[in-house]
Amino acid sequence: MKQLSLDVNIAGIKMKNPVMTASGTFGYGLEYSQLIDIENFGAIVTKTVTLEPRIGNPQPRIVETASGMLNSIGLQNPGAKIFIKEKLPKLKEYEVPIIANISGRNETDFVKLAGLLKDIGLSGLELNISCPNVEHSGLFAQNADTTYKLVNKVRKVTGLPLIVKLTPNVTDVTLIAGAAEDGGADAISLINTLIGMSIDIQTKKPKLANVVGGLSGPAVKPVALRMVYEASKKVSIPVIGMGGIVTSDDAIEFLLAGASAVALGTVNFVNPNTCCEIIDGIKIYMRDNKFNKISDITGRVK
Amino acid sequence: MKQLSLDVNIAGIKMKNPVMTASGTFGYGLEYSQLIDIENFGAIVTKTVTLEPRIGNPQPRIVETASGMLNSIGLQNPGAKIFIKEKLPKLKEYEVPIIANISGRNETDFVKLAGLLKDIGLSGLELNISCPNVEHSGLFAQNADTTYKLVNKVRKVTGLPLIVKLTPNVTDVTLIAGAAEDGGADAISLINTLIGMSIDIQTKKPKLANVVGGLSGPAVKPVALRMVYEASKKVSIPVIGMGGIVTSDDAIEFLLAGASAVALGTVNFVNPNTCCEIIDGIKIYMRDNKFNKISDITGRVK
Amino acid sequence: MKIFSVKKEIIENKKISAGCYRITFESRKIACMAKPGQFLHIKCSDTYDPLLRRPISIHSVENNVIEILYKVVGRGTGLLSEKSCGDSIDVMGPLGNGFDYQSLVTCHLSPILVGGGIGIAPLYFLARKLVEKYSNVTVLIGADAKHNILCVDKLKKLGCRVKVSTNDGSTGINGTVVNLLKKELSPENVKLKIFACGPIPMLKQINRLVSVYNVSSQVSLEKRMACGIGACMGCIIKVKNGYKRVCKDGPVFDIKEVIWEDL
Amino acid sequence: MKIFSVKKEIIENKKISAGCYRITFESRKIACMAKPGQFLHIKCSDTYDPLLRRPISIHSVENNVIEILYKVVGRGTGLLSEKSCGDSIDVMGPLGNGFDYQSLVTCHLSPILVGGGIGIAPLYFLARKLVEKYSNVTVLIGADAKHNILCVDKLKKLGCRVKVSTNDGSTGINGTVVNLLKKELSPENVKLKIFACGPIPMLKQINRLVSVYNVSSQVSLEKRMACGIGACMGCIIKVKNGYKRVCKDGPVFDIKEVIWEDL
Ligand SMILES: Cc1cc2nc3c(=O)[nH]c(=O)nc-3n(C[C@H](O)[C@H](O)[C@H](O)COP(=O)(O)OP(=O)(O)OC[C@H]3O[C@@H](n4cnc5c(N)ncnc54)[C@H](O)[C@@H]3O)c2cc1C
Ligand SMILES: Cc1cc2nc3c(=O)[nH]c(=O)nc-3n(C[C@H](O)[C@H](O)[C@H](O)COP(=O)(O)OP(=O)(O)OC[C@H]3O[C@@H](n4cnc5c(N)ncnc54)[C@H](O)[C@@H]3O)c2cc1C
Ligand SMILES: Cc1cc2nc3c(=O)[nH]c(=O)nc-3n(C[C@H](O)[C@H](O)[C@H](O)COP(=O)(O)O)c2cc1C
Ligand SMILES: Cc1cc2nc3c(=O)[nH]c(=O)nc-3n(C[C@H](O)[C@H](O)[C@H](O)COP(=O)(O)O)c2cc1C
Ligand code: FES
Ligand code: FES
Repeated sequence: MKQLSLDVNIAGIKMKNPVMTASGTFGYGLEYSQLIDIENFGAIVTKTVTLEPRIGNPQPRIVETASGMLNSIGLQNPGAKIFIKEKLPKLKEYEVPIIANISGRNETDFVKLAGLLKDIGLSGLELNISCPNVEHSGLFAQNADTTYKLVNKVRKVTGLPLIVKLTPNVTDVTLIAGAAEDGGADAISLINTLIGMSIDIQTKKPKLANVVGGLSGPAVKPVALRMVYEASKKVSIPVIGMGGIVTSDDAIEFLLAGASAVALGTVNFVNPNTCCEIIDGIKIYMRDNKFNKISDITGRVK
Repeated sequence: MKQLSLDVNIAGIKMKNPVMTASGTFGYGLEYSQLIDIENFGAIVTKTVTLEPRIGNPQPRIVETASGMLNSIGLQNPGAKIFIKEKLPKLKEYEVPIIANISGRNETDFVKLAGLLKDIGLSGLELNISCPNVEHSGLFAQNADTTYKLVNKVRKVTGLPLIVKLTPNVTDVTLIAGAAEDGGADAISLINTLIGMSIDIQTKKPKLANVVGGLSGPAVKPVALRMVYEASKKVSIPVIGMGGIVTSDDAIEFLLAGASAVALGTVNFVNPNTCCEIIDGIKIYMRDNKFNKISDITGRVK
Repeated sequence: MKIFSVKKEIIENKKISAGCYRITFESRKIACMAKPGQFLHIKCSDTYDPLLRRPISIHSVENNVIEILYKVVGRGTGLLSEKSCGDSIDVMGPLGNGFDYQSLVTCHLSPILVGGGIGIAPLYFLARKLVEKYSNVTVLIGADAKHNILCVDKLKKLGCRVKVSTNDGSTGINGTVVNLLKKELSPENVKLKIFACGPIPMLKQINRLVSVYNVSSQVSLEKRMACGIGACMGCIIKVKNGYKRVCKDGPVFDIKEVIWEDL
Repeated sequence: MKIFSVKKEIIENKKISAGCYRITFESRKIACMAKPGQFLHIKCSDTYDPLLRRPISIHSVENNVIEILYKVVGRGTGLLSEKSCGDSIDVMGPLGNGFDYQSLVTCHLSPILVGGGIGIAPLYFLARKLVEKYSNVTVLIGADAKHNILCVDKLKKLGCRVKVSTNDGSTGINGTVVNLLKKELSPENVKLKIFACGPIPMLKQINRLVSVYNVSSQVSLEKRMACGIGACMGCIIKVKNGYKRVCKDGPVFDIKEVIWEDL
């Protein structure tokens, strides 16, 4: 039998398997290192880092929903300086590519951040232009023009592989995917969370202090899969698929739909061992279906 | 104690309670009449009727998803003539307002249909400009201009209360809601289904013959609630809320968010008695919270 | 009301072979209305996942006691198999049209029931009804192996003539239930009526077979369902003059009506 | 690894009062690492609904046998209560920081444990550890009524001094556990250390009380959790110098550190 290879190369980021972490659900990797071998992941995407520290949104920040959850963490993070000085060095002790997810209020923030994060051992950058939990109305990723311009500016200041993370809260995700590609993205990732809401009927207040939040988990998988399918037909750069993945079957669906790699988000909270289970499942699937490498699966949906 | 009143008047449609059926999930009311008293509903919205009969999409048409389902029925219906001749007369034997949900490929279809459906005892029309399961790419309700124009044209040919049903597959639902209001809608209803997909990893084919389909059920509730909240703040016409309602708590959440009435869709398949349970639940809630009428609840979220 | 939605206590949920279970519960209302070939629509979980009901045939009705026979193939049936005596079961029914066995007498036809695998489930109820009026009820049962051949003893007890086939020859003839049916059919003996339930490939073979002999046949079909009551148009199949709903216009169809290539 | 995610067979799931249950299971790994005040993160359903784990304190560890004590308040705990002996339970832990009771000796402090309602759950484990070294362990237990006063007998068996209060006076003093605490505190007697767990209003009252006497106190707090491990930032509370995570930096906090107005 031929040797199975789970390696993937996403925009120059070499991963030993196509299973990554989804930003914001794995902290800076360190918390989970007490429970699992974080080197099992193909790559680790950090919680969003911003230029300055952010205290995030008030409580409550989390609501459970049917087969999903709403969060409005609001990008709480210690800021770029502490990330570079305290978090990254510890994370770099592990043999796993590290991708920093970054966000900002405007183009300048992103450009500065991308500048700061050069030459410090990162394997790539993911631009979070799609977080629903910050003040400004309208996300970058809800408009093709702003997406194009932003990606283009960041592209100019970094040689790192650039992943652009898209929001599902749009009429046509292919337009934004195309704009990101044109702007110089090396890959796109999707979906970020769907904007949702929940109300406590007794207090008559929204259950999240921030009123709205981001919906994630198995509930959103059909939407995520459809968008990965649409976007990957549109662009020729690799697509990282995420949104509701729990089982290896889910992960394989995303690969078939057109993803070159997948990311695990909410499922980390439910079953932190999922990465290994998915890798095992993908291996069995490849054997059974005579696929030798991940790219044999990517986009194979008929 | 004051008398509780569950009556609502949605754009001139007088209903004895705010619980309606969601189009496509209750047929033409007749099937369910063998199982429940369909007069319990505040109003019955029919499966979408088109000008000509439609055979709909090939099988499979249904996939179960986490706390939800995908459907791609494709507006199978016997067409306006048979609806008027065979379905409506039987439905009219029940004492309940009947709202015909109509759809078409273009403005002319809608206008013709609205013309045909005058003076036959309907209480209102719902324009389905948001069904994801038909050929043309881009729905009317994904564009404010086309929405405005279409509603405006239909408005001119019918005196019936006009409800415009919106899709959640948009960047900003308030724009479309506003356009519908400007076009002359008497009410808006939302959400129709979210576009989703599912893949059979063994056959590598989409599980729905039509590739994509509409996601409904509890999974979508947070998104639906958020959109009802947003849209009802934008427009001054009544909003009919739907998407994932199962319990009376869910229904009350929609009212608090800004809905003047709610519609039950997928839950009809799961528990056909839900209407009564929700009405009972709303009554208890009104008593406990000293609300005398439904409009006391509408939009009360803080 | 002809259809009911009820929550009942499970009297027994018994494993009767590897992966097959039988649930017994009491419902006077459903029992009164139930006809062979009809089914129940069952909620397998109290939570939203899995969300939809699962269609399961009525296996037996005796007085007010109803039985279903089901095979664990996925999450819904898996959850069902975990229920215990005393737990409640949420069922809607009876649904669908049922077998048409009234015409047998007038047409002087002998019934042959053909069940593949779990397809025997609705046929037992039919056999019970038939033996009340006919002495010549034949039941052909096929499965992959001996331990998956169900209901033989109780069918014999009813007085049916029972023939068995297995793919591995572990009991009965070595072959499929279609092989058994072939033996029953002959140009001389067309005064038969076939009632069949089982996997699509089996039904397709039966279709080819009976079209040769022109034997009157009814088949029970399956499709994924949402409403189960005829409202959602989720479960349609193609028939000679258009589309029909398996849940409401079926699940029992005349074999000639079905567009077999489309299944 | 210091934290484990394991599936274990339930040895017993016993109803110990109206709405309260105790689950017993064995896990050598968790038992070895567990400290009083730490908690487990428990998956209550095998399906996606409800999706998230539920945090439940470690109630007792003896050899490798772990106990949790929980009150049914919603869907998760409801599903947990339906599990039977032999069913599996999916737990992650031990999580959180736990009570700091090492400093008692060096500072010559006497421990007072204050539990309101189900808040007694983590305190029993603490009491067990304390009685190994101290003879003067006081436990104050409050509840609405007699039948909700838990663990009294087993705490007495450990040798603790146990005082009880109920809101309806059906046992112990008529009042709250804060009334009991008041009686223990006096300007002369500040050589105490309080460990408290219970509803927020109770903890707030304790905060006011101890700030008068300046008694060292630790409280165990609750917040809705997603990850339970410190990664998601879902469970933060405001503390004097910023935000802290209840799951990782807590659930036990020094009473002075917490911004009580924000809870
Ligand atoms: C009218 C009718 C009567 C039936 N009677 C019986 C019976 O008496 N005993 C019995 O064991 N089974 C019967 N079935 C089949 C039974 O409905 C399915 O096995 C069951 O729904 C599978 O549910 P699941 O959650 O366990 O499987 P899933 O996890 O949902 O899927 C597992 C497999 O079952 C198939 N399946 C799932 N749902 C349906 C559905 N609604 N209809 C058809 N296939 C489905 C899927 O395609 C898949 O291959 C009947 C089906 C119909 C339509
Ligand atoms: C560190 C910690 C230790 C705990 N230890 C125990 C214990 O030993 N015994 C015990 O009975 N309970 C304990 N709890 C509380 C327990 O976690 C909640 O009662 C449980 O999560 C409720 O879940 P549910 O699905 O039954 O309720 P839901 O249906 O989710 O909600 C019912 C109510 O419980 C509250 N609630 C739900 N989830 C949480 C959560 N994660 N944290 C806090 N409150 C919540 C909700 O606000 C709501 O008011 C602890 C909580 C924490 C944070
Ligand atoms: C608690 C939480 C926090 C998140 N924080 C971030 C974040 O900081 N940056 C980001 O790009 N995405 C963030 N996300 C989105 C996830 O990375 C992912 O896109 C989304 O959750 C969908 O995947 P899932 O369904 O597998 O969780 C967050 C998601 C959750 C649930
Ligand atoms: C099987 C099915 C068929 C539907 N058909 C229609 C339709 O014909 N016209 C329409 O406007 N909406 C249709 N809908 C959408 C529903 O009316 C409703 O907007 C949607 O399902 C969300 O509500 P729910 O989550 O309560 O089901 C259909 C939904 C389902 C599940
Ligand atoms: S399942 Fe709805 S029409 Fe048959
Ligand atoms: S629950 Fe995730 S940080 Fe505490």
